[in-house]
Amino acid sequence: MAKAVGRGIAAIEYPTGMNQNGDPSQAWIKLKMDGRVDVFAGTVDIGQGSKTVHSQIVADAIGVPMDWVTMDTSNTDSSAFCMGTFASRGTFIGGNAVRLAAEKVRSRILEIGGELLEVDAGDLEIADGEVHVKGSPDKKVGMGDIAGFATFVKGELISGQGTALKEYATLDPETGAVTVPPHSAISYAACAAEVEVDTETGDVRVLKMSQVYDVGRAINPTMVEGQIEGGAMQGLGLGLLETVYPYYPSPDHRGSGYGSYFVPSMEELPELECIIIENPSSDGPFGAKSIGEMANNAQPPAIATAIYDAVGVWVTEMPITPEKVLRALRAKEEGRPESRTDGKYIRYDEELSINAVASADSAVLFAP
Amino acid sequence: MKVVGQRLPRYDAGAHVTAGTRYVDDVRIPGTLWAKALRSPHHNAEILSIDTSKAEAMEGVFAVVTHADVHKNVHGHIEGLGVPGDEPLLAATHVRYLGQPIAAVAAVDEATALRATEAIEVTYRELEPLFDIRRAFEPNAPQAHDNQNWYPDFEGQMDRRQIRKGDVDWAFEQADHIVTGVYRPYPMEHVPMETQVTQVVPEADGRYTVYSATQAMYFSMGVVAAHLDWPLNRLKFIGGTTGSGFGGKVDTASETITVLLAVKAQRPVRWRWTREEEFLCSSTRAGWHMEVADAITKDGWILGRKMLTLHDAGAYSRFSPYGVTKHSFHHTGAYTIPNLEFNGYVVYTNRVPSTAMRGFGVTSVSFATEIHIERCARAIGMDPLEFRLKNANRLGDTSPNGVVYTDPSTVPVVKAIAEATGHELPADYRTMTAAMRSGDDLPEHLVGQLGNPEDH
Amino acid sequence: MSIEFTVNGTAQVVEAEPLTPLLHVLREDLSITSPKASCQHGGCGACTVIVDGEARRSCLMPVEAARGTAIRTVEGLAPAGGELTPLQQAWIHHYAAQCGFCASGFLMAATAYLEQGGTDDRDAIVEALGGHACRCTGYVKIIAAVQAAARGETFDLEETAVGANTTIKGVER
Amino acid sequence: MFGDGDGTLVVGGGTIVVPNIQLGFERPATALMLHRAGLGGIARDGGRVTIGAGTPLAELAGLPDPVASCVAHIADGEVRRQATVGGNLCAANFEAPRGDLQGVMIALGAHVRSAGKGGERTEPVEDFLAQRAGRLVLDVAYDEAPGAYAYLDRQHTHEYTALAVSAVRGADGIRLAATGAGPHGLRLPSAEAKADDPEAAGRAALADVQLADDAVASAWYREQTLPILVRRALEQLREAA
Repeated sequence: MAKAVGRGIAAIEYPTGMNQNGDPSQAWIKLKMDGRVDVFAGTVDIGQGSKTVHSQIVADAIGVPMDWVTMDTSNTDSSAFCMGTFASRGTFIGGNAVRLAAEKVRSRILEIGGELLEVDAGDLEIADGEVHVKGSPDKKVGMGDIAGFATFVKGELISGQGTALKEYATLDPETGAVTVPPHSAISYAACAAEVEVDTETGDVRVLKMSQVYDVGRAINPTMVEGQIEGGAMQGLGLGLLETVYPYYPSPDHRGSGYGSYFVPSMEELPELECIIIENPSSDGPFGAKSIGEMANNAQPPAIATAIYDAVGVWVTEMPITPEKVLRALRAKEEGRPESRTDGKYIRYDEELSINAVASADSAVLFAP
Repeated sequence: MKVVGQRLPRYDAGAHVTAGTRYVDDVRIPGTLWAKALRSPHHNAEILSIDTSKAEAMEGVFAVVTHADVHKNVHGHIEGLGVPGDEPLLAATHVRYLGQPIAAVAAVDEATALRATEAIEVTYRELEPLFDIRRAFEPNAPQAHDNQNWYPDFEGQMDRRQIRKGDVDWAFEQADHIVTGVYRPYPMEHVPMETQVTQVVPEADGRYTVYSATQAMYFSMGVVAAHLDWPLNRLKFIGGTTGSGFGGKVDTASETITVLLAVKAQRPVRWRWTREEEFLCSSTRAGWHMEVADAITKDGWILGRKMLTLHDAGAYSRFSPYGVTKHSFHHTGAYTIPNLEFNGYVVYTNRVPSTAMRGFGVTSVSFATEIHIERCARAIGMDPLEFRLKNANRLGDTSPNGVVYTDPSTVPVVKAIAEATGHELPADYRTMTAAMRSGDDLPEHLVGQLGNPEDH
Repeated sequence: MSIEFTVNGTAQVVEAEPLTPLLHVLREDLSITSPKASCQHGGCGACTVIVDGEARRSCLMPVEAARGTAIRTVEGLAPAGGELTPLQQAWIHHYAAQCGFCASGFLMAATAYLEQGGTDDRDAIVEALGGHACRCTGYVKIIAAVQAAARGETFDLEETAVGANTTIKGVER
Repeated sequence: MFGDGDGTLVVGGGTIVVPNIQLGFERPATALMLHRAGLGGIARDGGRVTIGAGTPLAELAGLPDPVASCVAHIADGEVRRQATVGGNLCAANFEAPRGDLQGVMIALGAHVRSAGKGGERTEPVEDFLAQRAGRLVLDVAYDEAPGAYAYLDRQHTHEYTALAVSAVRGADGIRLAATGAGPHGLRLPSAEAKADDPEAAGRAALADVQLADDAVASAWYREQTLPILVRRALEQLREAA
């Protein structure tokens, strides 16, 4: 049984927010009369943790303890509009919406606090749910007093709303050039994968993945790790295991269950090393960039390269099943070169390549 | 205490570990009916007739719906972004993929609902299916879609997504080598732990409460309202908590049909897809065919790239034009390539429509171009990490569509991965930053083509 | 057919066809919703409950086979409003649930593992839980949580664990 | 006990039947549930091992190879505590090979005792598999012998092997059998004839099988890897001696 090991590295980038923008998220916040904070947003928590992240953003943006914040994302009657949880936009776009709403609430709290303390609102700050004069922590008023005063004396609901919206990017159909940036901050990542290949069966095991992520600012580092680790396993599944059409493009032999569709399990979990880099974005909440989607993009090419490093064959269809590795190894044994040099051209994958598209203007489509 | 940056527990962790988190399927409303769909047994066929009378007459069946019950049967989910609708909610004249819903039933229990769908009689005329995106453009290719086999409406006028930047012919002439390769990710399934599920309750005031596992409550509410031609305040979506989605639950695949059944039955209705339906009938990550040709110099500069992408949309557009556009915007990956020619096609086949999935449009390009970069570096005998650092995007460079990069991190992440793996880099690469290129000067022919003013 | 068993110590009598999955009876007849109807063919473990001390897929078990047994679910792990079990606490502290849909099945399988003397040995945990699918976490934190509970660790539930093998650093621009 | 068996669904642990009923694939008018039929248990008498049809797969974990290695890779512990030996022996392929124990028991030279039309019958596993319709497995028995198990292992959450080869050194020589190389477990007589030469045996095995594409592997891939698994099983058997 022959085993070969190899390592491959890949680097990727990924945009935050919906392609071409024009995708708002809105939020509104109200204070209860004891100063507790109710946040209403339409963002869906699909497991990534937006309820937690948004609560953290609001807590700091106003200046209250985390457990003062209630996130209500439960329904479309009370919550404001949110385009949705996709396009890696939850923390960034949704987070900016709750931040903007919280900043308005904070401003109003300071104004009323100024009235009560008889000082200019600009001389006040909020920490741990109390408004106090800068430099004089004893000269203070609790947010419960402020909210109660607003409710019962001034006859006012302290509230704020925020909308995060980037302008829709119009695009030139001929060149693809855009009028404004079509996304928010771009996140970056790199992955190094180490694999072991069974040269007789083509079976590939990932032994270790080291991963570097620039997330701008990790609002909750444990959640960022959760995205990185979960993404790593989805990337491993993409790279090695998963497809609904095992004989793609043929539709034959689709698997209808877990016995015939390979969902990665604990058993193939490799050693994982995570490095989070904080290179703050200029316009994300507290400098954050997105992390969600990019987390499964770097692993497949890193694994493909590691396989090449191990056994000297490129498999450029994914998932890289044992069968594909074995076919490539057989071709190599038969003496087929990995590429063909033709003048200054170095051509790979000729047997896979179509002659572009067989339409009338195929030459226009692809003539490298 | 500041909480941003703190490792705080999840807001919902206590509920998760005590079964306190209530997912859509955990909502219990007395008298709720079960829904099931009749799905196409063919990949591609004309529908000649649909007869629901036997199903409607069955004991325990409260509602059967078909296309005739839908006010606006064809509604595009991103019509607002200029992508016209082309998919019926319930098939009317054709089925274009195996598993496409044709009719749905609400009945007292799951078994009765299933038997009722089997009692619906549909006659078909089978058509030859198309599965291979590479064959779609052939003059005698089977017709996969109602119109031509590829999407014609980019910006309302183009049958492909184009990027044109710089002078790609100059780059290919100038190059020492041109490296070509082909990359083909296959379609895959999201496999959210919670399958598609919706419960709808007709309320006494004429409104409908929709318990939905959607990833996008307002978006899905808009889709339902558009199909039914209802004002938004006739609907109340309850959601915000799902058993994961990874992009597949943006499709609003179960909500509208469940509402239709609840309207007709005037009873609460629940539709929970089986795992088999998820695997066989729910949307997938797309299959892709990508051809890349890079014009490179012998000292490791990428002067230009030509790329052709075919995207397997399956039977209908859904979000595919959006995905190919995003793909085109990022087809240079984490690098700056000054001269570009990109053509991307959304191609129809008779398979389940593909949709967004984690990394939509970019996972494919990352796979293709990172392997391709590796091949380019190895072709000229250069360290692949040095090759990446040399061509990394920098502050002030521009993206394929002309956007100036403001906070690029290719250099920091590549240097960090080199350090993590003990990969030695030469001194002039170690001193690189997101602002500074390498110690060696930018070659004459790239001056003015890369956007970093510090370099020239 | 009338079938009796106990669920979390409470006697239950249900009327059901004998081949009905126990999962269906728990969820639909008894409104015990912690076991999830996810794949319903034994492939994912989201429906796992403890039957007479052993972890079982409730979607595969005919309710007739549960006659006379003692069934436990997540609802019975901690008394209502009472203290969470060390495993539940570890799940929170180690951030082992993201969307949470797989948590019930994992918790019951891990509870059975620990009650049968399971240790913090990683391979043994993988052997016990390897058939359970989680699509969010990548399993790292699930294994960490079971290990912590096996070691009898207690937790400050105001914060989560510092991730293993993780570093955070700034960047020069 | 149940007439001739026609039209009656036999339920062992229910791991295959219960989901099929849920999905409407099967709607049995009558079913026979064996969980309290007293068919469980493993008896060892001298070198003779008799396994009741109702025995959960989990209880086979302590038996020597090829049984233990095979059982360790059928689904997971929870499923193995529910699924029975009888059910596994009768399992038909669905999208992927099922019945991982079929090849194992053939290699062990096991005999199946079954009830059904014509009364009780005891026959080699391969004969039973060829004509199993309408029959109820009572038990399976074999003489203990050194064995080995080689398989394609693609780990995932609901794991069954795509292809596996069992080798057993019995009283009359080496027996080889495969799971995943045909509609059910198959004996590999051509390979057995060359068992002294593992490489040659591997090539010869291809004459004994009916390879097909399915969801987990293609016929081509099985053709490439069957000889390797035969060789590996024989090498393991040699090392075990």
